[in-house]
Amino acid sequence: MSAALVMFMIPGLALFYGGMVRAKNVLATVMQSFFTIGLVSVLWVLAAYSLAFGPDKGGLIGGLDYLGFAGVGQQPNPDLSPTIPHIAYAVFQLFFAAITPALITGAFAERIKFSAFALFTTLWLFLVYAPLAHWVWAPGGWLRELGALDFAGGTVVHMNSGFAALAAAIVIGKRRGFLKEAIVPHNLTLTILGAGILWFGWFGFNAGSALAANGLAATAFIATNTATGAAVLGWCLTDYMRRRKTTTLGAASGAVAGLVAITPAAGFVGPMGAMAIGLAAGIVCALAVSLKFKAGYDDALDVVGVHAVGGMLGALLIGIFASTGFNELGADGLLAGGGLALLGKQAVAVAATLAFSFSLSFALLKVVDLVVGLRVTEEEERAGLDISQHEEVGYAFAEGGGGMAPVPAGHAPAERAPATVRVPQGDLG
Amino acid sequence: MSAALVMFMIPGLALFYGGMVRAKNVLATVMQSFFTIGLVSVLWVLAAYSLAFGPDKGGLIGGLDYLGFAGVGQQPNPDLSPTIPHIAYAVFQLFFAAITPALITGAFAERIKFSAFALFTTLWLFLVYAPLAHWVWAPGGWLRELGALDFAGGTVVHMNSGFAALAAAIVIGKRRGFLKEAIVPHNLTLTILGAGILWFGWFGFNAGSALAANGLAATAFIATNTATGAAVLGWCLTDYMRRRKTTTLGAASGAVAGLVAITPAAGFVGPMGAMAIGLAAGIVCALAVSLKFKAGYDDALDVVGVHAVGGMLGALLIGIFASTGFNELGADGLLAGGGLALLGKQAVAVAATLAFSFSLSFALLKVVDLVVGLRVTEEEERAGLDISQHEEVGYAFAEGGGGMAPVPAGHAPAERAPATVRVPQGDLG
Amino acid sequence: MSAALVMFMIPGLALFYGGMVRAKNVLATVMQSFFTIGLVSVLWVLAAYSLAFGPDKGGLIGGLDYLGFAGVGQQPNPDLSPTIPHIAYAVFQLFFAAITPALITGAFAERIKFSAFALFTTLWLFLVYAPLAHWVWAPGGWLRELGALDFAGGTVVHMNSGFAALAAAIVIGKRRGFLKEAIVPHNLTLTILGAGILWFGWFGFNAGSALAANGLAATAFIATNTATGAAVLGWCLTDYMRRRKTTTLGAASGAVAGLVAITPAAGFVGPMGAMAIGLAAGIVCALAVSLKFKAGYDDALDVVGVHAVGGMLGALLIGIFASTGFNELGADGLLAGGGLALLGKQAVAVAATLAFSFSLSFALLKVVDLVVGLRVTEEEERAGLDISQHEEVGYAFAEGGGGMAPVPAGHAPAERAPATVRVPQGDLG
Amino acid sequence: MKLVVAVIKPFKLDEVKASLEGVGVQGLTVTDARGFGRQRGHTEVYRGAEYQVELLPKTRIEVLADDDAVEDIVKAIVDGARTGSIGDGKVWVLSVEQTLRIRTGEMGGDAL
Amino acid sequence: MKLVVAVIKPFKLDEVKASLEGVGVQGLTVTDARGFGRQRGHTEVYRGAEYQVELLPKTRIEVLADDDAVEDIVKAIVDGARTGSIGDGKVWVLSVEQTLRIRTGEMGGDAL
Amino acid sequence: MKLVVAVIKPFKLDEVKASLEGVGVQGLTVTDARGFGRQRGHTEVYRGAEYQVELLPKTRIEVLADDDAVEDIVKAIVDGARTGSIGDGKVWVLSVEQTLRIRTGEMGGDAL
Ligand SMILES: Nc1ncnc2c1ncn2[C@@H]1O[C@H](COP(=O)(O)OP(=O)(O)O)[C@@H](O)[C@H]1O
Ligand SMILES: Nc1ncnc2c1ncn2[C@@H]1O[C@H](COP(=O)(O)OP(=O)(O)O)[C@@H](O)[C@H]1O
Ligand SMILES: Nc1ncnc2c1ncn2[C@@H]1O[C@H](COP(=O)(O)OP(=O)(O)O)[C@@H](O)[C@H]1O
Repeated sequence: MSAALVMFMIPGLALFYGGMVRAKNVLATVMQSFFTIGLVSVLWVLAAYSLAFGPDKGGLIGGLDYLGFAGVGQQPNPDLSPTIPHIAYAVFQLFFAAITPALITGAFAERIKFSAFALFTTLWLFLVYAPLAHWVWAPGGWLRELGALDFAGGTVVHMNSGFAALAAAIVIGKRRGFLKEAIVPHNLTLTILGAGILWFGWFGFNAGSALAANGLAATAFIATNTATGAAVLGWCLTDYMRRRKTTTLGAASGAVAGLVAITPAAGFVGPMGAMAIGLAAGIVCALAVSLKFKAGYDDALDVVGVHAVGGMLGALLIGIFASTGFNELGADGLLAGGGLALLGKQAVAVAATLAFSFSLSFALLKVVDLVVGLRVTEEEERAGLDISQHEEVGYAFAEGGGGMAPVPAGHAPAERAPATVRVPQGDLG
Repeated sequence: MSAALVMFMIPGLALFYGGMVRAKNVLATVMQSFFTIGLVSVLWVLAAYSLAFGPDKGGLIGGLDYLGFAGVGQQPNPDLSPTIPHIAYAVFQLFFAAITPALITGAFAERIKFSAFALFTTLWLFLVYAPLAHWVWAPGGWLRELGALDFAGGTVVHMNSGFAALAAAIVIGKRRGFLKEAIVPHNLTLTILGAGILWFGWFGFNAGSALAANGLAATAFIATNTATGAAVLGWCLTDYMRRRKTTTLGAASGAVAGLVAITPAAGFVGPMGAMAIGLAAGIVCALAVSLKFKAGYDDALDVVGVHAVGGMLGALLIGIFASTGFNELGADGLLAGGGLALLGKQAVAVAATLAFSFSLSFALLKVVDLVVGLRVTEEEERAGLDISQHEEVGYAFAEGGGGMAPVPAGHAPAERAPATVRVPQGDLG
Repeated sequence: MSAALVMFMIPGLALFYGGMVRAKNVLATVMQSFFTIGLVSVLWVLAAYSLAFGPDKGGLIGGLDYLGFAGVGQQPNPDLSPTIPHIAYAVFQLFFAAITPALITGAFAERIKFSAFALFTTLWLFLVYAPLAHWVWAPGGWLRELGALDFAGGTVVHMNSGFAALAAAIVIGKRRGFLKEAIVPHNLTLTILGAGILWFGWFGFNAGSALAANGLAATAFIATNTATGAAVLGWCLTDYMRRRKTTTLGAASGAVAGLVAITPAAGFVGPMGAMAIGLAAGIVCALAVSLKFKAGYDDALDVVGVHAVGGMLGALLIGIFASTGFNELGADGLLAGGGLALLGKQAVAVAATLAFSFSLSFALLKVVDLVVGLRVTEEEERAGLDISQHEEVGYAFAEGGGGMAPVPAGHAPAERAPATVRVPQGDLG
Repeated sequence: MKLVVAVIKPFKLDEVKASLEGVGVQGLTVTDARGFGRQRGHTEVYRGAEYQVELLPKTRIEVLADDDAVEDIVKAIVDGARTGSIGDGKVWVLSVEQTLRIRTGEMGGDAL
Repeated sequence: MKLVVAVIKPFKLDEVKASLEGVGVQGLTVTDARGFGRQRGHTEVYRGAEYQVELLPKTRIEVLADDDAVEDIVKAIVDGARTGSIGDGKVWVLSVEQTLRIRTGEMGGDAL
Repeated sequence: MKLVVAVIKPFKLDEVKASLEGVGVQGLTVTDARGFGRQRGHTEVYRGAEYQVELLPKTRIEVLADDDAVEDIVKAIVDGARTGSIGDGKVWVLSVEQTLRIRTGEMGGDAL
């Protein structure tokens, strides 16, 4: 059922993001995460899984043997999943592949065309995610052979999405009013709920990566939870230092930062190491999210500050706190007397991910911009993406009363057809 | 834990439906799903389980041996659940029995009396659900003996609720303003979240129906997810064809349509078959929901268009895509060289369900209408069911300030007792 | 995965509570539950687990052997968790320790300082929760030795939080406007969703307490669900008796009351006994929540009426309905021919919990009041805790338009800096 | 130039709007309001505690109009808003000293 | 016929309503508003970014009244709404040319 | 004493507020509104059914002002609110008979 938990993270992410945007963009934001589950669920089966986990081709990419899940059966696969059915492994991996591009959507939120998002996500899955997943997790993948550790996806999922997000924020440009207007979250209760669902689902993400309900899973579980708790405290502490107040958004953000940072380390560190990693993540990410104001890129929902930074932090700290005492398949970090060797390998993995993900994502975004155009018009942005991209509104509390008969799609609306559905968001000026 | 996942689907359904109604009816709509869990949880233990799964009586109904779960113990039951405790099977089935009537509530939403809903649900569980469940799943049930396939409840759950919904929409009549006023969803974020929870819980529904965490469960899992993803794309595609826009509600609806269509097929088809079923479901259901405008019945939340149509589609497509290659307990459909035999049996199951469920539900609704009256008054409908049926309001954002001391229930309110709780919905005209 | 389910209950609780407060306090209320997960996740690992479950010291408290989870490994612990890894047991217990103080927050909601809440929760975890958990669950704990039964935490979790809540309501005093103004729930859909999540997660709470997925877990599962369903009906019935209407909040509250009451009994009673316990809980708690109006303490979200009363009820009814027929490790209650012996032991447990929890909590609150002050100022209370404690607003639906550049924290805001973020709640008068 | 203000039952908004268009009105501004008057409120109940609610949802409409159009407009509003039951609301007319269309700067009658 | 308009602090609404009923007012219309004035706003912080909020929640009240009742009504509003701290709000009076009760068509004073 | 009322596009609120402060305005009251006029609405689609929405979100501003400040204020509003595209909204001016500051009881110009 771990796979189900990971799947559930994506609606959680949808809420986490949806609560942070303005009311006029809530549906478009939620839609981007939700649609991604559907899109990736299909593309993964068709070809992406094969590219990522098919028989190795030169350490760089997988072969096409598993197109359409051909040969992905109910028996364990000795190389990929000795302990569980091959198909169970493939579906577990599916949701990792689905949440990663969904994470990126936080960077270009509130201004991207739906068509551009859909095209970008498709290309990115094949050209960026699949290869990187192969490098890190597939037998023969060069980073895996190198000996870099990534328990549950710190590189493939978080750094990868975080660096792609940086590219996205730069290429698509700032939201209208960024640094001028008050662009604030419209419904933080959704964000807290989303964070809660992510925390819940992440147990499937990390503990599930043990690929068995055993002691290692329990170790990963406690590491995950401890880091997350510590990160909540870390972020709240940072907020408190600045204005003598904690914030709800800070607590929710801290939880995610902790989950991100512990992802690569979960199965390799103990509770106290996890606590250190989490605390560091909470503090560092709380400071990192302010970078965008100085650097001047508009990473709308702080994917860079949380996922890129948190992911790097976690990957590197493995080099310090990892110990074979917790997982003999792991390695010993600095504190466990393993010296700097592991730290070095981790650094290579980070650098490779940064270079590959950022540059290729950057290029893809440019291409998409040329093909369909990334950005909505000024009028559409002001009206909000819900109306302009989906012809829906997020909230209609007022009794509109009256209105017109719904016209079966395509037909011309009746001659005089007043309607007073409340459109509380934006303006169509 | 599969049972827990299925239980969780019902609050998910509550949100899925609750977001689609007008703000003045949100609580009443959510309440109908939530209350159903409670009601069925009690009735199932008392007698309904026994009627459905008690020792067969002439292929039509179960005996009364299991009243009050007497004899439903911790040991597996060779006939019903060879692999899991009998009591675990009984509770798993409980939630199927609970979500089915909850699905129907979408048809008479925004205008039914709470008392009528509660009475109807009780009668329907005993007189419609229990027998049909017996026919299809109980040893000796005539449809099961016939050899019709229903992996996880396409007939018993979806067609059954869908056809009952059709009867309900016809008997109770249209909402005031239907086809005249703009009756639009008030909070689609709830609907998306609900769809996400349903998707999550459905893994328990379908994978759980394997009654073991084995390869078959994994097969059902991937089939479920692939069909759902394809259906999201299918519905979005249909929306796109019509107005060059996708919609959030379409994506959420597509997911549910796909889940419905794959339910009967999950354990019998492969990933590609599932993809075909899902894609078809997304497109067909997207078109089917517009039928009501032409046919002129007011199926408020499209239970017919999604569950009846999607359920039929899935049941019939089994006859095409099923293959014993995926489940030797299954059968071979057209493409697997099984000829039309299976398709025929499936058609019989569909026809039997339609005839039985529609006609009996129709009759029950007429009875309930005579006994307590189905429909609220015009004034109550305009004020909204939240106020008129439950004396509550869904949202109170405005600072009322001031007000009166709460009166312990029953007592007369103080003489002059101003209060300014915001009632943002409806009007008490 | 049971532990994950229990963790998920806490965000559920956050929503359950968050929907019941006024809009201006929604974030602060949600924050208190969410922050508690983080805080306890850290404190538990550091020391609280050791105090609760470390080697017994005189039946009263645990030793410090497990500080920092030292020695809490992947092997089962013969005394604590013969069937699962010790660390899995420790983390499962962690979430019980986290939800208990979170439950208390319902009593001082809408008026407590965040700092006071955080300090109180920390002290309470070490000085009240840890000892009581030791008494009841740890080998050598005096209540456990006495033979009092508590399957999943009726005393430690529910009575404990309930009596602490009573102390809190008394010490902190009434909310401004209590019994004068209309203080009503602002978003009951959140509350229903929260109740649904609690119901879902509680299966992990109760069934998980069997510490194995076996027949006993199934028994606890069905007992939990049956009691909850019956309690929903019980509360709705009580509402109906009073005003011929059911309420949504009543249904949600009934579910929680039933879950509370069955918690200590889940593994010791059968479906029919559970039904009786649940029905009683629904009715008794529905009446109990009105006590506060007569007694004149302001238990904002009825923690006393639901958790203290429901917990006591469940603990005592074990003495009546328990039977070794369902769990040979249990005992026989009155109806199973066990006489009054068990009932007596249960009464001792209740009395001990009441005395210990109430008095010590009372003292702690007085101390916290002296140190940091429990209560916000009148102006802060009127403005709402979201603004005054966290400088955030819960909802911003209106297009503020315009505004100022965000100032990197700490810097002085620009000279003339208009902003029109909507603050729909409260007033800063 | 006059300003006709009306407070009506929310569900009557479209009928009022339609009948106003019927007499040639080309624009109006609507705000959500709550009203207290002869119409009795209702009771809300939360966990057994009852609250009397006396402020009911209403919709407030403003229409700028030339003096000679006022009579028709008031009539149109009444036609659209009347249910005959208590709580139908009020209409009142204020005199406007100056009117202007922001987009063009047109004044007076041309601003409408 | 006059229209008395007041902008007050939201939590004062009931006191104002009560004191208006005290002077015989039988109806009023309320809208939620936001106000900017001498009263300083507050700061909101999201992920370390600070926003100055200058528009504060206010409640707007409209009361139609016969000319000779205006004085009492204004007094009643002040009595109910005053806290003495900045931000208590304003009251202003407009002259109404015509009033009508939609339900009955009654005009002028009878419309109230 | 006058009351200047304006209906503008919501996203223009801050510019209007700023330009009003520019001409010395020290306070104003804002309400959310919906407007119907020449500006065409938009279409919403739910499960294939289309709805024409003609009421668009607007923001309504009220400013009490001394008679001689009115001209500047109207100009300031136009400056802040104009986009030149249809739907920019209206400004109208009413005459106020009496003004009062609740906190102090100051009347007329002193009340602002
Ligand atoms: N004196 C008043 N001033 C302002 N608004 C009023 C006044 N009296 C009534 N109203 C508004 O008119 C609405 C209907 O008035 P009410 O007396 O309830 O019914 P009716 O107008 O049919 O007699 C009220 O809800 C309120 O919004
Ligand atoms: N010139 C004005 N025009 C319209 N409304 C105003 C004006 N000045 C103030 N207000 C309203 O009155 C409220 C209180 O005004 P403020 O100056 O803050 O306090 P006080 O009225 O106590 O001096 C403001 O929030 C605003 O809603
Ligand atoms: N006659 C009117 N009375 C009251 N408000 C009006 C009137 N006409 C227009 N408005 C308001 O002004 C807004 C803009 O008017 P519109 O005709 O759409 O554009 P423009 O003012 O640029 O011609 C409308 O949305 C409505 O709120």
